[in-house]
Amino acid sequence: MELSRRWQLLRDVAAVLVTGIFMFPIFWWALTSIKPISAVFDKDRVVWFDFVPTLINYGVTLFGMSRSQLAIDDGLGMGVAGSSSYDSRQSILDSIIISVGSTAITMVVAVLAAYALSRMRFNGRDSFLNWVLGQRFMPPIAILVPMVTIYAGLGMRDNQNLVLGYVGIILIYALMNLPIALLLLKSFFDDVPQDVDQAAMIDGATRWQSFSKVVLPMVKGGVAAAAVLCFIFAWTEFLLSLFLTTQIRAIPVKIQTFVTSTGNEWGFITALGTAAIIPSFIFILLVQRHLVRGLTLGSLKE
Amino acid sequence: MASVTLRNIRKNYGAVEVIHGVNLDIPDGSFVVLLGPSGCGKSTLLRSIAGLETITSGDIEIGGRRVNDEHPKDRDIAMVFQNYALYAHMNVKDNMSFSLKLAKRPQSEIDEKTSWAAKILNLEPYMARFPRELSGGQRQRVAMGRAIVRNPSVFLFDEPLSNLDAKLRVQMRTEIKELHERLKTTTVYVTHDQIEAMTMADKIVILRDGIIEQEGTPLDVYDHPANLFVASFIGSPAMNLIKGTVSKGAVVAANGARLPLPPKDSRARDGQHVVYGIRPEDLELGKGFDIKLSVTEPTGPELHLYGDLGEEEVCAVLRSRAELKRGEMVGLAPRLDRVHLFDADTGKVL
Amino acid sequence: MSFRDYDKKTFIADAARDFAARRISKRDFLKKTAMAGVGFSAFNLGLLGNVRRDRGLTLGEEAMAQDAEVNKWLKDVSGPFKGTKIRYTSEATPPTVVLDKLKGEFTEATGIEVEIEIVPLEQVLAKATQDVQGQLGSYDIYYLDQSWVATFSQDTVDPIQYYKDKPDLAMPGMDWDDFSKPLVDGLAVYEGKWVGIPFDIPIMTTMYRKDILEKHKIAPPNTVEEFTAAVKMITEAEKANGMYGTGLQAKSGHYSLNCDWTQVVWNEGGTIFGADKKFAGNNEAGVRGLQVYQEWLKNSPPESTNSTWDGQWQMGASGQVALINSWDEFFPGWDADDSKVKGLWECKRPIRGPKYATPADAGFGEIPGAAHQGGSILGLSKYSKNLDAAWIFMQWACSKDIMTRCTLGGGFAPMRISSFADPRVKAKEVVGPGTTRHLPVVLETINNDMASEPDMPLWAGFSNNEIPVNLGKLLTGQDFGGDAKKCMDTIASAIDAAVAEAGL
Amino acid sequence: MGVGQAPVVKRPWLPRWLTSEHPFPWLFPAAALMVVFGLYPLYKAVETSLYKKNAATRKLVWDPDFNWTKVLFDERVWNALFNTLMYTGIALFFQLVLGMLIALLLDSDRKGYGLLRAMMTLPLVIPPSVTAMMFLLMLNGSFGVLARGLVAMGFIPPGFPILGDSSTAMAGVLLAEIWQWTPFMVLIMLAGLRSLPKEPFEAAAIDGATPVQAFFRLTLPMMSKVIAIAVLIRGIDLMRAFDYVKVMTDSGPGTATETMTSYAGRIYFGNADFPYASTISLLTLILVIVTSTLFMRIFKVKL
Repeated sequence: MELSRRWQLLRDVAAVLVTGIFMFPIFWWALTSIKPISAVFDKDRVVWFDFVPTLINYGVTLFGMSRSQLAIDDGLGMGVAGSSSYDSRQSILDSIIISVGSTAITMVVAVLAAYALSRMRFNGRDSFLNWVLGQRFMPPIAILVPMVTIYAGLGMRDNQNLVLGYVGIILIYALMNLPIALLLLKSFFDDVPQDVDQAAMIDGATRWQSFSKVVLPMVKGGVAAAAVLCFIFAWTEFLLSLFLTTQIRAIPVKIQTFVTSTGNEWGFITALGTAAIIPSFIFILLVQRHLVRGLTLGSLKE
Repeated sequence: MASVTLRNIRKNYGAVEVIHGVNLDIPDGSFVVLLGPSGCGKSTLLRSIAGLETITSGDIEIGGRRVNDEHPKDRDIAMVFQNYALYAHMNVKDNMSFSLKLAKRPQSEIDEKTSWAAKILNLEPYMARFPRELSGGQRQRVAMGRAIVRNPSVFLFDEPLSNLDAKLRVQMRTEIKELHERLKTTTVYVTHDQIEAMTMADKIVILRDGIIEQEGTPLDVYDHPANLFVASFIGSPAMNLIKGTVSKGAVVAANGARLPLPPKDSRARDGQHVVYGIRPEDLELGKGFDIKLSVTEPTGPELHLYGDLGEEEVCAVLRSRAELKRGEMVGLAPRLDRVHLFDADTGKVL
Repeated sequence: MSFRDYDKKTFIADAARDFAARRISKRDFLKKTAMAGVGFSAFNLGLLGNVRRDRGLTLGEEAMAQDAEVNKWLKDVSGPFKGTKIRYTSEATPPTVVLDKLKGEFTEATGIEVEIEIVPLEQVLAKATQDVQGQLGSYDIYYLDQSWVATFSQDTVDPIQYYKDKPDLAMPGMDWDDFSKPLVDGLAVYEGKWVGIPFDIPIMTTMYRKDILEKHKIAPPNTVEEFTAAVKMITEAEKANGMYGTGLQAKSGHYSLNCDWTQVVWNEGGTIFGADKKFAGNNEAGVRGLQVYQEWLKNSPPESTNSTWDGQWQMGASGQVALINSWDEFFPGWDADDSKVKGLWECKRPIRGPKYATPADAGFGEIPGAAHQGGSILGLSKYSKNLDAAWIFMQWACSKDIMTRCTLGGGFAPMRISSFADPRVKAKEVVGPGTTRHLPVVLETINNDMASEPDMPLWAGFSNNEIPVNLGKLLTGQDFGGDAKKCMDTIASAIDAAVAEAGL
Repeated sequence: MGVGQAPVVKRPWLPRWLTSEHPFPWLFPAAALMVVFGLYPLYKAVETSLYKKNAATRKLVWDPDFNWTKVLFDERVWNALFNTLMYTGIALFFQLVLGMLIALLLDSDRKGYGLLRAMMTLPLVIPPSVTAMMFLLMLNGSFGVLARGLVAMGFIPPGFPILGDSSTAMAGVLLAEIWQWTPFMVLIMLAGLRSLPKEPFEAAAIDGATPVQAFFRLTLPMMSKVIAIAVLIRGIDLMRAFDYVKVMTDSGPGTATETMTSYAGRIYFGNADFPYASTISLLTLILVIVTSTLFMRIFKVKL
C-alpha cells in the first residue's frame, strides 16, 4: 500500500530508531571495550566519549600482549589486582574448530535424514520427526553428568585425548543442532516437487544420484541457511562446552574465565565479546535471504 | 519402440485398493490417452508403468519384457510431468543432457542429440538459459526435450498441458501430436481434459475409480459410450441424460413428456426404467418434446439452448440461429438414430 | 638463599621498575597526543607497533629462578615423568594466574607439562565434585576453597604423610613450619589430616578511605559499633556526592553473601553451628549480627544486593564507598596507576565485636573470629593417574620462592611466613601497582583474628544455596518482611534437616 | 512402502534395507547420533534420578521414590515452575508482539531497509552468556547506562538495583532475553510477511478495510501457522533458558528469578546433588514435552 510522504518519513524515522535501540547494547559493549576502567565505573555520570580510547583490551585478548606486563611494568590495574592468561587466540581457534566441525557433521547427518523424511513414506515417519524435535526438549543440564561420565569412560575427554576431546564436543553439538537443521532442511526439501526426483530417476539416476545431483543442488541456499544457524548455535553455546572440556576453551567459556576473584575484567570481556560477534555476523549476512525464508520451516505452503 | 501390456494390475495403499485389476494393451507406436476425472487412478497407473510406484499385483510388460521389478531408469521410458519437474539449477542444455550424462554417453553423442532435440522443439536460442528464465511453454518444451533425447521406447505424459493457458495448450497439443507422428514412439498420455483426449489419442482409455470403463478410438467412445459415466464424461456440453420409463415406443420422463425412440426399438421392453441419452447436437427444433427455455448462449457458430424438462435440465446445440426468449416453450426433436438407452440400475448401455 | 642472592634480585627488580617508569612516560605522551586529537590512531600505532609478547612474568625472572638446590632436585626427580601432563582446575585468583605464568619454568626444568583450567569459583566446585563423584581423575590437583575442604578430604592425599612416605620425591627446603599455624588450622586441616597445602589467603580486613575519614574527622573504626556509626555518618554527609558509608557483597544466592554473613554473626559472639551440631545462626547473637548487616545495607549503594566481590571492588575503585570490611585482595588493584583512588585506601586490622565465641562453643571445627578467611588449598587428587608428577609440581608451586613471586605478581597475601619478610616483598610496600603495603596488617590479622567457616562435607552446599538464597530473600524484601529472626529460623530448619539426613 | 517408492535396483548382493531406496541408510546416522548422545544420556539421567545421594559420604543409594517425592513437596520447585512459565509467557508475548511490529515496520523494499534488517539480526549472533554479562553491566544500579537512563526518565530512584530487587529482577532478566530473541521473531515474521499473497489485501482495500482491519482479518490469520512454528521453537528454548538467569541474577534475589533449569543448576553446582538435579531437569523435560505436545495438538502444527 502506498503511504503518503509524511507517513513514509515517519516510518523511516521509526525504523531507524527501533533498529538503533536494538543496536545500542552492542554499541555500548564495543564502546566499553576501548574504555579505560575508570570510564566504565564512574560513580557520577555516564561516560560517553570523553575518555582516552585504549586498544589494550584487544591487544591482550587478540594480539598476545601480556596482561602481567601491563599490570606490573606499566602499573595498569585495569580493574583488578590479578594478572592472567587472557590471550584468547587459542580460544578463537577452538571455537572455530568446534563450530565448523559440528556444523559439518550436523549438516551431513541432517541433509541425509531430511531427504528421506521428505521423500519417503514409511511407518514411523512422524514418530521419527517427533523424536528429532524431542532432542531439543532436553535441558542441557540434565545430560551433563551422564555425558562427562560416558566420555571419561570412552577416553574422549580432552584431558585424556585432545583430538577425541574435540570430537566429543563436536558430536554433542551436532546432536544439539540436529533438530533445527533437520526440520529446516526438510522444509526446503519439501519445497522441491517430488516429480523432480522422479524425473531424475526416469532419466537414469539412482536414488543417490537424484539426491546428490539434482535435489541437493536445488536447495543449496537452504543448506547454507541451516548451516549458518548451526554455526551460530555452536558458536554461542556455553554450558555443555564448559563441562565437557577442560583445555578446549570456546569463546563463551573463555570469557567466563575473565570473571575473577577480585572482579570482572570488563575490558577483556567486552573486547573478546565484541570480536566474537564478527564471524557469525558475516555468515548471517551472507545467507540472510535464505535464512528469512527457511525459518518458517515450510509452514507457509499448504 | 515397444508395446506396453498391463495385466490385472492392482494397487493398494494400506487396506485401500485404488486400482482394481486393470488390463490394457498399448500397441507399439500408438498414442493412448488415459482419461478420467481426478482420483480415478490414471496417474497412478501411469506412474506404475514408469516404475515410480510399485504395484500390488499384476504384471507390467514393456516390449514383451516383464518390468515389475525394474528401476525406472531400466525401463527404457521417458516421462513428462505436469509441473515439468525441470532441474532448476541446470540450464536448458544440461537439463536435456542429464540422462545421457548419467548413462555416460560420449560427449559428441550428447551434443548431437541435444541439438537435434532443441531443433525439433525450437529451443535452440535458449540452451544456456535456466528454467526460471523461460516461459511456461518453453519449460514444457524443455521437459519434452529431456524426454526425447533419450530416444526411449515409451513416452509417458502426466497431464503435461494443465499448467498452460488455453491458447498455448492448443498449440502444444498440436506439437505433441506432431512429435508423435514424427517419432512414432509409443506414448501413454494422462489427462482429465476430454478435448485433449479426443484430439490426440489413437485410443482413449476411460478410467473411473480404478476401473477401466471403456476403451476405444475417440469417435468410437464418443458415439458408443458403454455406460452412463462415459456418456456423461465425454462430450461438451455433456450428453443429456433423462430418466424415464419405456412405454409404447417412447421413454416417458418424470413430468410425463414422451421422448421418442426409433421405430421398432428392441433395446428395452415396456415398463423398463431407463436413462434416455441424447447429445445436445443431436437435438433440433421440431416436434418431439417441449422444454421451458431458461438460457440461450450464442457462441457464434452455434446456439446453445438450456431448458427444463420437468426437474431435469436439457441442453441443445443448434447450428441455425433462432430468435428465442427465456421462458418460452420450445419443441425439440431428437435424431432418432442417435438416441442412447442405458439401464437405469446398472448404467450400462442397452 | 644467601643474602647476596637477595641483593641481586632486588637490584634487578628495581631496574625493572625503572624501565616501567619510562614506559609510563611514554604512555603519558601518547595520552597527550590522543587528547590533542591525533588521538586514537596515534595511540593505536604506538600500541600495536609495540606488541610485547607474553614472555612469562618478569621481575627479573632469570635471577629470581628457583634456588639452585630446588632446581637440581627438580631435574633429579623428574626423569621418569618427562612428557607427562598434569592438570588442575582453579578459580581465577591472583596467585593462580601468576602461577599459570610461572609454570613455564617448571616445565623447562622437568619436562612435565602443566595445564591450569581457570573458571569461576562455583564452576571449580562443580567440576571438582563431578571428578570425585565419578573418580575420573580428570584433575591431578584440586584447587579447594576453604569451605569445601571437608567435602573433599576423602579425595586427597595428605601432603605431610606423602612427604614422609616418599623421601625420594621430597623437595629440599619445604619447611612445613613456614606455613603459619592458624592458617593451616583454619584452612588445610580437617579431622587432623592435611587435605592439601595452603595456597591462597584472602582475608577480611577493614579498609578505609583515608581522605574521607579525615574530611569528616573520623578515626579509623576499631569496633563494629564505631564502624556502623562511621558508615551512617558518611552516608548522611556524602549523600550529595553519591557516596555511601560502605559497600557489601550481598548478591543473593552467592557465596560472597555467605562470607559477609558469617563475619557479622561472629562479630556479635555468635556461631554458625552450636556445639550440639545444630544451626545456631538463629540464636540471639546470630540475629543481632544479621540486623547489623541490615543496617549496613541501608548505608551502602543499593546495587550491593546484586554485587559479589566483583561489585564491591568496583564500589571501592570508583570512589563510591568510604569503608569496607572485606577481602584484602582488593587492595593492590585500587593502588594501580590508572586507578582513581590510587593511594587513598588504607588497610587495618578488622573491626571487632564485643566478644567472640570460642571454637569449643561451635560445631564442626568452626573458628569464630574477626577476620573471615577465604583461603584455598591445593589438594593432591587420590584419583590422579600422575600422582608423583603432580606431587612434584605441587611442592614446587608451594615452595618459598614461587609463593613469594606469586605475591609479587599481584600484591596479595602470601602463605608462608618467610614471604612476608622477603626483601622483594618489603621493597614493594609503597603506593603503586601490585603494592604489598597492606601485607603487614594482613600478617597480623592472620596471626590474631583469623576465623574459619565450619568444616563439614555439607558446607559447600549450605554456603552456596540455603544460606545465601534465604538471606537474599530477606535483604531484598522478597520474603520474611525484614524479620531477621524469621529468616534465620527458616535456614535453621532446612540445615538441621539436611544434617540429620546425612547422618552427621 | 507407499507413494514415491520405486522398485528395487537389482543388486542382489545388497539386502534391500541397505540400498538408497530404503530409508534406513539415510536415517541411520541421525538415529545413531540421537541414540548415543540423546537416548543414552537420557537413560542415565533417569537412572541417576532414582538414587539418593548422601551429602556427607557422597554414597549413592538406590531409592527410586526419594527424589521424585521430594520434588513434589519442594516449594522451590513450584516457585521455579511458576517463574519458568511466567518467564516463558512474558518473553513469548513481547517477542511475538515486538517481532511482528518490527517486521511490519521493516518490511519495505525502500533503499536502506535491507541494511536495517541485517542490523536487526546482530543480537542473534552473540552468545547468550555474553548477552547476560552485557545487560549485567548496563543494568548495574550504580554505573549501568540503562539504569541511569531509567533514573533520568524517572522510572526508578537513583542507584536502584534493578537486578538486586525482587520486584524488578525478573524484568531485568527478561529485558536481555527479549532483546536477544526478538530479532529471531522479526526474521520469522518477515519471512511470513514476504510470502503473503497480494490479492487478498487489494481486495480488502477495495472493500474499504483499513490497514488495521486488514492486519487483524487477513495478515494474522494467514500467518497463523508461521506464528505457531515460531512460538513452538521459541517456547521450547524459553522453558530451558539458563544462561541469562544464571549470569545476571543467579536465580535471585532470593528465588525471585529461579527457573526450573536454574534451580537444577544450583542443586548441581552448589549442592552437587546430581540425583536431585537430574530429577528437576527431568521434570523440566516433562514440562516441555507436555506443553509443546499440547501446543502442537491445539494449533495443529505439522513438522
